[in-house]
Amino acid sequence: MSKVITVSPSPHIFGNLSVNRLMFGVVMALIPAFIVSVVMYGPGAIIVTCISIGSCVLFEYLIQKYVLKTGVRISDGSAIVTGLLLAFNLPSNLPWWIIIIGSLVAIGIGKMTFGGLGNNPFNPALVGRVFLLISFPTAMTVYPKVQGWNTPYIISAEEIDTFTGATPLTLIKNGIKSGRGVNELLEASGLQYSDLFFGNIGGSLGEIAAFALIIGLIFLLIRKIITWHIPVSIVSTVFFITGALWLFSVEGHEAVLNTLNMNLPVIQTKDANDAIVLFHMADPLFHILTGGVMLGAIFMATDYVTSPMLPKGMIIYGIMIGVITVTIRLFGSYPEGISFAILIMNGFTPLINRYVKPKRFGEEVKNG
Amino acid sequence: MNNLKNFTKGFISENPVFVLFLGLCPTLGTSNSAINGLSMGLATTFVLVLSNLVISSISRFIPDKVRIPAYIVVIASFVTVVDFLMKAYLNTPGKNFEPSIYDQLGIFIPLIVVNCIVLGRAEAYASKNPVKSSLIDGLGMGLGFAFALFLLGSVRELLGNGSILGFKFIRGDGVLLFVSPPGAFLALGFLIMLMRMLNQRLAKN
Amino acid sequence: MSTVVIYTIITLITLGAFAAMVLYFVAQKFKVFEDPRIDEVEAALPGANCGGCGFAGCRNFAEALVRSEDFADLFCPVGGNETMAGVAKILGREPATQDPLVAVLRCNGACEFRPKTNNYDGTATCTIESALYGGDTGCQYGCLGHGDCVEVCQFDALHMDPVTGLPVVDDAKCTACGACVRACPRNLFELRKRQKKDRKIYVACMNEDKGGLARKYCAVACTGCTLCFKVCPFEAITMGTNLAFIDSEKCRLCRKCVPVCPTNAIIETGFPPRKEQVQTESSSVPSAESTDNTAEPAGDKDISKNLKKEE
Amino acid sequence: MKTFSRGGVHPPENKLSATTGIQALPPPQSVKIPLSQHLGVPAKPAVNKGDMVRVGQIIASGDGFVSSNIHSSVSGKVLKIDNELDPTGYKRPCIVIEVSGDDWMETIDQSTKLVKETNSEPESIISKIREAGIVGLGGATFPSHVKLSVPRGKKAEYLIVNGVECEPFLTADHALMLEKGEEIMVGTQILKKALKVKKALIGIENNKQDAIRHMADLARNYDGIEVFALKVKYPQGGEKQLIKALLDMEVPSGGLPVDVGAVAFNVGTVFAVYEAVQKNKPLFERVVTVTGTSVRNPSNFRARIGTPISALIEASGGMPEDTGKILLGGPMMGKAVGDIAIPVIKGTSGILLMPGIESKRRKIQPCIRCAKCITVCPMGLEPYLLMPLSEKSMFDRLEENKVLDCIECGSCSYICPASRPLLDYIRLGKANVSKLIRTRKSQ
Amino acid sequence: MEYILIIISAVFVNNIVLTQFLGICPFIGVSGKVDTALGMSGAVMFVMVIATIVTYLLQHYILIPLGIPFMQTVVFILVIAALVQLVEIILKKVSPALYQALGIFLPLITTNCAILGVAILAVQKDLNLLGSVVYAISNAAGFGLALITFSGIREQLDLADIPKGMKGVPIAFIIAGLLSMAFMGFAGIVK
Amino acid sequence: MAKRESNFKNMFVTLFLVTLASSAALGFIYELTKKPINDALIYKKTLAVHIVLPEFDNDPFENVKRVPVGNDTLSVYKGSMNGEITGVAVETSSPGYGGDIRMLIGFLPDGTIREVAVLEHKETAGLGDKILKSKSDFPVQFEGKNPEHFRLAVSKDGNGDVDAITASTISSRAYCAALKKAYDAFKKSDIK
Ligand SMILES: Cc1cc2nc3c(=O)[nH]c(=O)nc-3n(C[C@H](O)[C@H](O)[C@H](O)COP(=O)(O)O)c2cc1C
Ligand SMILES: Cc1cc2nc3c(=O)[nH]c(=O)nc-3n(C[C@H](O)[C@H](O)[C@H](O)COP(=O)(O)O)c2cc1C
Ligand SMILES: Cc1cc2nc3c(=O)[nH]c(=O)nc-3n(C[C@H](O)[C@H](O)[C@H](O)COP(=O)(O)O)c2cc1C
Ligand SMILES: Cc1cc2nc3c(=O)[nH]c(=O)nc-3n(C[C@H](O)[C@H](O)[C@H](O)CO)c2cc1C
Ligand code: SF4
Ligand code: SF4
Ligand code: SF4
Ligand code: SF4
Ligand code: FES
Repeated sequence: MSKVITVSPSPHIFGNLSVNRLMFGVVMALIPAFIVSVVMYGPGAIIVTCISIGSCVLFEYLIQKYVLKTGVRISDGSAIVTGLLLAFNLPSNLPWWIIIIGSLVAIGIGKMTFGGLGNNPFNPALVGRVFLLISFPTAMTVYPKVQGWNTPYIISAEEIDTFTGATPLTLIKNGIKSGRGVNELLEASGLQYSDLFFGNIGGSLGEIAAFALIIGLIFLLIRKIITWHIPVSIVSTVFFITGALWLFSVEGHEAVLNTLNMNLPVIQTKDANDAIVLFHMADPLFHILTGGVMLGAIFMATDYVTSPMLPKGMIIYGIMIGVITVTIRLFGSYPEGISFAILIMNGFTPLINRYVKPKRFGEEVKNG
Repeated sequence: MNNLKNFTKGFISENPVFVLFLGLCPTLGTSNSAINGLSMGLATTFVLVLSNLVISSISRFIPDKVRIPAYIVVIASFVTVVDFLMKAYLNTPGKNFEPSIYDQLGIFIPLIVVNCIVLGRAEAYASKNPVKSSLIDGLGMGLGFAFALFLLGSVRELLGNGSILGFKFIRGDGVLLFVSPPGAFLALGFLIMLMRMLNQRLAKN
Repeated sequence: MSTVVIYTIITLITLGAFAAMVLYFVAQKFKVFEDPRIDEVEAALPGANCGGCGFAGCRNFAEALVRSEDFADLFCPVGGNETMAGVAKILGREPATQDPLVAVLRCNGACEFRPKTNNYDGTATCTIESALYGGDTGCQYGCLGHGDCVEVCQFDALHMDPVTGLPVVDDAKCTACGACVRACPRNLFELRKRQKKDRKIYVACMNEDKGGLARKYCAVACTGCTLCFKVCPFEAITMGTNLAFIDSEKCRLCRKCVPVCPTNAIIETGFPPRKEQVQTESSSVPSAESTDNTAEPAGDKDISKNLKKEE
Repeated sequence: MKTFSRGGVHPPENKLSATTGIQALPPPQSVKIPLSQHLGVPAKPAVNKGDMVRVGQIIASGDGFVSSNIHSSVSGKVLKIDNELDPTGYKRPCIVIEVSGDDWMETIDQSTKLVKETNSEPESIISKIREAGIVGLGGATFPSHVKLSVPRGKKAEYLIVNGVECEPFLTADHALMLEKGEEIMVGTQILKKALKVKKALIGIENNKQDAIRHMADLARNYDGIEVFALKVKYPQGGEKQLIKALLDMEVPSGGLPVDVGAVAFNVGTVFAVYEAVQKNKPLFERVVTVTGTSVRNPSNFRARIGTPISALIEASGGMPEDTGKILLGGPMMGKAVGDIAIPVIKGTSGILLMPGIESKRRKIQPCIRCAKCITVCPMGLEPYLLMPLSEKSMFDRLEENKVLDCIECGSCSYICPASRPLLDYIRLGKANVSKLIRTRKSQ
Repeated sequence: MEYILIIISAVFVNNIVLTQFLGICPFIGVSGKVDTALGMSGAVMFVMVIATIVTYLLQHYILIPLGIPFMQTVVFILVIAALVQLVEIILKKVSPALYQALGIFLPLITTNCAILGVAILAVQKDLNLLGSVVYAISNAAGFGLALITFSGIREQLDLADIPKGMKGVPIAFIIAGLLSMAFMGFAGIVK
Repeated sequence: MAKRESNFKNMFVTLFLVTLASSAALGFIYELTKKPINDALIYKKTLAVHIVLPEFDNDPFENVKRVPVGNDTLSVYKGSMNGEITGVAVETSSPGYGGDIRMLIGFLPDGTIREVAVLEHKETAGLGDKILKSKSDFPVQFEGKNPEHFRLAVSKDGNGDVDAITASTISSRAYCAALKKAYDAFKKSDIK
């Protein structure tokens, strides 16, 4: 007993989980998607990711050090995750200054105004992304065409039409708006489901390759960083709702007629001139493979800080995200709704946490 | 000196928007540009000054129980007058077909009547004070309100459109979010925080 | 006058009159009695909602005041007599008066007097530490120094002294709300009568250990030697378990007890510096101390050094 | 294999002294016997300074409802009755005895012969247990005779014998089961009789295969005793968890085990009951594990109550150089002490010496709402919420959120990736809420 | 269908608080606790529906026939003020329980833009009586939705350590801004 | 009792007076401002025509022609100076991204587009709203062009001369479609 004895309340040993280990786990899980984005989008993907992570970490550092003066805690890694996920939500040709504004909003408004890690009610990366989407709609909706390493980062205004294209969702949405059928559109664009799965499509850095995201999901599940409840409930809700509606769309009607020889009715609406409009939509598989559903469901909706605490709450949350996503996709102006859906449900998370409680031990007496 | 203080308190130390948090709806709803904010602020000032004037001069004759209805009638009348005037003289659309100021302020003009500043001042100040100081109070508070709206409008217009009072500083659009509804909340939130810090600084000195 | 003007007038007047009448009669019919004095009393209270009165907030206290027969047990320590007089005026009653109080800390165990015997590594609050054990010094009665008291003081009257590791009361700001008294797990605060110029004489120790043991772990502990007790001409001092206590109601601030304390455990504040003559008196301390059979010689030297340093 | 359904963690087991057997430790030079070694009011001293006492002589009597007798663990002279530092970390009344010889009361049967038969009636068993000053040796030191007096209107149906020993490092119960299995069986029969129940269930965690085998073998010769192997999971030894694991019944919130017809005793307690009833030996010694990763010879000692822990540490090879923390009990629930003059008491199941580097807490980070604490809480609580509620003194919401159900197992603090001192604050909250409830009741 | 669109529009797309900026004072003022928010939402719903019906009748059976629709502001506010006071008085006597739950918010409602605003908007939108009622109910629901969500967030933040300068109203505005931003996702659902 | 009675009377009288004064004043001011308000409304209504057409001295709202184009019917207004036609305004619309875009298009008698005013649109801020002259130069490219030679379709679609707004092809298409419709109506209306 050479030194002074320490005294503290129990327990005296601790598990080896730590915040930075968890955050690092998320970064690891995102690596496959990052690799795909670099393969598809070339240097732009690297530039956007580096600027985003760098500025997020820098802003967090500056705010902690000079504004809040709470002591610097960037080593917990949450700013890195935020930066990475923000980048994954951006097109690979986004000008650097817009990325920096996005980081400032994500960290400054989304996170630090609430006191930093753990206190923010809304997902910081999504706050940044949606802010940019509303503020710079042009830059945020023009996606470079996939050209591998040759995809340019900076695209001049003249070349915009040659080098950029729409995401599959936008393509379909705009096509339907101009009264064309989905199958026709898909054929015209030459889009294959394998492209959707392996990321050979236009879109934000991280959302294009479903398979890379699923690898990430498996990693997160094995490492017990997240549970299945949120991702599964979101994806299956999107799948089932779009599936149910699809059966009554022109495309689904055809498919059912061809395979099962069943004649389902088709939903009809009227336009402003009282003309009948038939309901067109893509099939459920297309809906879960495109857009940010996978990215959002696996990485963004699961953010601990802004999602419900209990499995039951998580499932309510996931289902609602799915419902809102589909609603926005099919009926709203935005081709993709998952970002908004997650943010909206972030807003409801405190209420869910308030009303969904764990089953307490001894809550109900089983025996007389 | 006292009058001066009475007049200036509405700007910083007792600013209705930044400190007292009154009249928030018009503040948020009409501050998408500096000119809109200013117009709304001045319209409110007009009502505030005149109703303070009238109320402080008749309050002695009003029995307590009908105080509020009577005040409301007085205030609502002035609001209607403002409505008439703006409909007549500020109702010209812009060159590029931008809506007129009257149209942009829209519902918020009749809503001046429920602006807590107006009734609050009538209740708390005008009904208990002589005409002259009520006038000054109304003017100070009103202009303080107008100042707040103008400031918020300018900030939002500058960030969202790159211009102030229509005078463009940049080409193209600004950060569009600031001229849409969320921007109103965010900008006001941060402005209140800044004003708080400013007030603390002032209080210390 | 056009018809429009006439219609306007008729409509509004009818409406106004109608509203007034309906409201008036309905108000008569559905009247519910709620004592309006509650609002008045509440307005007269400081509104700090600190709970110093023992009620859950000022409104609650106001209700109790209005309901009460007399003010015997009701007092707002924050507002003090002035407020109570105001309340009494509203309710037309005799005010309760109470001597103004101020909080004092009954521990002087600064780091230099009270070495650490172990290292506490739990959550840094006094309540949690004291629930665990006697603390990281040999004295299980003294201040733990995490500042639970500072946290609860709503009037900014407490702050931690970084050198001594003890909280310091700012007499000017203290309203005697008693929040710190309730917060301190060691019961170190006492509300004492406020004297003029904030003069105070009190025993700054709560250590009930036997003298030697107390001294062993804290150089400025009260050893219960009874010297002050004997010297007090006004019977203001009582002896507890190895501990002296000075009753602020009885103490007349004669300062006789202060120099006789062998461990300097009695604190006086607000007094002018002592004259030379007093110092000679204090130099007799070591001899007086020898009556304390548990005192250790090593401690003696330290204490006299301390005394000299202070004067 | 059975286990409880909700929560739980898996800290490294570190049962270093599992195979070392039990060594008897000779009486030290002097003992300090605290007057309060149980829940409830302290016992009243029955001897005076200067009196000579013998081993097993009653030296303080417990008169309160949940109080118990205290016996001298040595023979010698009463030096003083004074405030001394005891395991609570405070100086509290203790009887200090200077040891001379080892002179036992002649009523005690010192032989090691197994006495199987008992003729006593339930009432006399219970009174014998009370006389012997037996309290729960599982940690809570609740007087056993009180537990045995089933309140009116309730009926005990099962006796649970707790051989789980889920705390890492501790092996006292394990060693006892291996060496005194037969006695424990007899003790179990006695308790069954006292409780008038037909069934006894012995729960043992699966990391003590030898004990399970041994006990199961023995149980075959006794009526109505069954041994169950349980999956290793902390805090299986908590009686509510154990009852859930063995009987699949949940003790209602705020209720007692008897509410589901169960009464639980630690194996050590059962052994003490055997000795008290069959051998007339009061509770003045117990098995204590002395262990730690850098302890030279981690061992299990049979030590007299009142022995300073320094003597036990010495007997296991001395205090390791790197010791930074001394715990009474295991690393999850044990109590840290700052001094080695502290005596062993009835509730001391082990002494754990932790190296300095391991004993520092990590830096607190903000809660990231990972919900791990909820997942591991065996009581279905939300520690992440209880902590700030306690910190911000929101007592109503603490009570609403069942803070009083917390069994202080520490799983939440153990798992939290942000190193939040959840249990520190939850304990504070519990204390405050109980105080609140008490004042509410008294009003 | 028409009514469904009114409901979706008022609750989600053009939420009265988050995009139309009506009733901000109570939104900021009484959103500290979920329970209070529930009470306030109930009270607003109650008053908004009654006020909209009464003002509809006034507008269509008095002001328009007499050719004096410009008296709208004066007449509406007078009626609403009287109405709120009336409801308060009656509630206090008839159902003290309901008064405890809703009544204490009533004085706040008189000077609440939302009530007068919805009454005027219902008239401006040329809705019929049923449409006006649906409009009022859905706006009140939108108000309640925003208020309750918001109070949930604020209650949670009570337990967090908000930077000093942001505590209270500023942070409330930031939350409202972000919530409003999230609700922009519904844009275009109702054309 | 007596006091309350008089109190009620007081209340009644006060309210009576206040409402009397206020309503009288309002009625009076209403009469005063009636004319300017009306003038402003009329100006607002005709503003678009004033913007898109060259100077005129007739009332374009007299003799509005309704011309069917496709399954739609467009309103055609003409402006004349001293009886001579100076220009023709056509009200037209076409569905854009967020909803119908309503426009008023001013043609010179030879069919040249003089000026376009967007009356109503629901396009996205920052994207489709660049069809407004205040937001971008997109509309300027049509001024002075005669659809006879200037093909009203976006160049991207391969059959037009119009530079579309970046990332807002749909709005641009709608704009062109509406213009085309208007031009057809203009030609059909046979105003010379
Ligand atoms: C006030 C009080 C009364 C108790 N009464 C009984 C009882 O009548 N029967 C019983 O079996 N246990 C009783 N207990 C004991 C508890 O059920 C439990 O065994 C004891 O608190 C130790 O459990 P632990 O070590 O898991 O904390 C009582 C405990 C307390 C605190
Ligand atoms: C978290 C926790 C863990 C416990 N672990 C054990 C254990 O491993 N072995 C044991 O005998 N008692 C353990 N206990 C104590 C039991 O709950 C219970 O008090 C005991 O089995 C009752 O028997 P006793 O009165 O004989 O001590 C634990 C209690 C808690 C709260
Ligand atoms: C939020 C949002 C709003 C949009 N608003 C418009 C719009 O107002 N007008 C428009 O033509 N396209 C709009 N679009 C459609 C896309 O910009 C689409 O990519 C584009 O019309 C077709 O791409 P292109 O112009 O590069 O061919 C919008 C897309 C999004 C995501
Ligand atoms: C599983 C997981 C998912 C995360 N997702 C996000 C995210 O979507 N956006 C983000 O800004 N941070 C994310 N983070 C990082 C961190 O939780 C986030 O910055 C906090 O919200 C900041 O308080 C995630 C962390 C984890 C462990
Ligand atoms: S006086 Fe009491 S509460 Fe204050 S720091 Fe000391 S021990 Fe803590
Ligand atoms: S020092 Fe203590 S008694 Fe004085 S104001 Fe502060 S908390 Fe209240
Ligand atoms: S385990 Fe820790 S970080 Fe996770 S929710 Fe619980 S308290 Fe928060
Ligand atoms: S210490 Fe309490 S709250 Fe924490 S896990 Fe154990 S029972 Fe649950
Ligand atoms: S200004 Fe709208 S509610 Fe206060």
